[in-house]
Amino acid sequence: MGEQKQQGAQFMILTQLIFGITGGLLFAMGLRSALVRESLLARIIAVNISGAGVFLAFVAIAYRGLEETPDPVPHALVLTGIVVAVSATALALALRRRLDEADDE
Amino acid sequence: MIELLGSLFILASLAFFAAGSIGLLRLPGVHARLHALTKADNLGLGLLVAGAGLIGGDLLLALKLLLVWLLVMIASAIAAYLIAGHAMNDREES
Amino acid sequence: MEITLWHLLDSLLAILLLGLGWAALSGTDLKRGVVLFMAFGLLLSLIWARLRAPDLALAEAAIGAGLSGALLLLALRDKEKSENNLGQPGFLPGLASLLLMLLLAASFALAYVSAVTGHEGGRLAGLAFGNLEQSGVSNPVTAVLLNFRAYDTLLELAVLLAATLGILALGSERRPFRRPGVLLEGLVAWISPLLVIVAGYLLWAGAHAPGGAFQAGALLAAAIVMLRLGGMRSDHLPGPLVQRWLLVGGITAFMLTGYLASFLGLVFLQYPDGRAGLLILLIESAAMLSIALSLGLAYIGGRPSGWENRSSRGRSS
Amino acid sequence: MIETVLLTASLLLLVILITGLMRALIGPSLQDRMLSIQLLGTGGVALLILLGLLLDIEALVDTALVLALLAAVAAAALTRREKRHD
Repeated sequence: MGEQKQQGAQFMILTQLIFGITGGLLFAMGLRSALVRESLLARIIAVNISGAGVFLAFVAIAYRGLEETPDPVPHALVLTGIVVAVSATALALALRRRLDEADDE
Repeated sequence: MIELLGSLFILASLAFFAAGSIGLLRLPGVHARLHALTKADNLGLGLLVAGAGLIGGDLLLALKLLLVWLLVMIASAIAAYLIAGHAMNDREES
Repeated sequence: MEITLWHLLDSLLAILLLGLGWAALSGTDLKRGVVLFMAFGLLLSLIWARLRAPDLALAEAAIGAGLSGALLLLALRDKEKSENNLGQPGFLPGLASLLLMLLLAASFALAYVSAVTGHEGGRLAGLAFGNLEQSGVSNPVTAVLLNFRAYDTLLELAVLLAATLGILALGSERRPFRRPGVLLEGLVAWISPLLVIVAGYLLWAGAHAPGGAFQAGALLAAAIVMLRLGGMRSDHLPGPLVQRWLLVGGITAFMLTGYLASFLGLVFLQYPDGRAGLLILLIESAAMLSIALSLGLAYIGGRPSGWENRSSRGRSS
Repeated sequence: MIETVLLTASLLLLVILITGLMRALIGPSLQDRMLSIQLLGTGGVALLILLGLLLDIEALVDTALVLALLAAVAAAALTRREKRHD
């Protein structure tokens, strides 16, 4: 029983690692693009992808295996994070539109 | 037995998804791709829903799955029409 | 370490996500970037499902795969001055940023690996599950959001309101769309009521199953987007005064409940025994409407025309 | 046994979807890319149903429903044109 449980834990950790490291890579990739790209729209997309990477790492940490219920605290954080991210994106897009108008005047 | 039948349905559905996917890649022009895609993925999802309903073995679940399939069918038919119309407009305007 | 079919599926999902992210970030065609970003959001929703986070999968399916894509597609119509120069940075800045990226990813990975493989330590999960019965709801994520960490959610609604105020302050709404064809009109006519029904279902289900104010609000916002796409003008929304109240409704309900608790001699935002479930449902209903209108106004793109007509009428009379 | 079948089916489905997504990468037109997203939407619905059975989470069928609804919203958002000034 104990051995089986340990095997289950290793099984879980590998999944956590796969998605967690993917999250880290996405975070770094997005941040780099947000710094080097010139287009504002491309930067907005980049920041979103970067944020998604952080969310992914959070949810991967909450994962507890195929049959266990995961930790609800990171889930709640990420849920509010998703909504904040989309509203921040909307604000950024509105700012971008206003900037273009200001350039025209 | 029922599980076996369900598995067969699900595996068969994959053939349709594959056909849609390959059609999307190989066929020339938006309109031809559209045809391949909508037919294949609706039939594929139908078979998959049937298989999943059999395996799930729960009437309420099966009804929900049926609802999902109907929705996808109607929505993707309309979406395909909209995309086709949009492609035509582009051609006229350019 | 045993590697199974599950890990194969996980790796495939992860590689596809990385590939889509990379493709969306590279390339000079903004349209391509936006469409690939929509695919990225869709895939993310599948990954939340795989990681047993159905609450997140629901929210991402509505927001990541739908709403933010619609917002970005709309933004593609605005022209941008610097679009010609999307290309690669010079050699030195490019190299420096690449190094920075690798460094960041490596340190992130290091911290992550030690967090996952290291000592378990005290985790909050046990605390959350242990107190679930007193929380008034049986869905643990809803319990965390509206009971254990209600402060966070209150402040989150404040952030949402601040962003909406920013959008409203920046200008008036976008031009409405052309009259739709028969087919799109049909689509709008049956899909918008369906979105509203599913939103109501998710709000109600949120107490005991995945769902809640955030998912329901996003779906209601999608209904507003759909009506807008069908040519709806903003004066078909509730009047300006009602809109203002709906926008602050979520926070107001939250604060009033909090003060009610203080008044009854409890801690701010501590729910009275036995009433938690009802109070949570009330707060969630108000929050759902606030979230829906905020995201809907974001798609409309600024102050609805009704808001301005009202003040100009005052001036002319 | 049934778990292996479902898991293999999910894997194959994912490979099929990745193949279809190549169209989103190469385009060339916006409509071509959007078709690819439509395929990912339908395939995503299918994958959610399979994952719902595998992980025994019934709410994933609700997610599939939401995904189907929002895929239609996205397609409509792409194809609409604004009123023109001229």
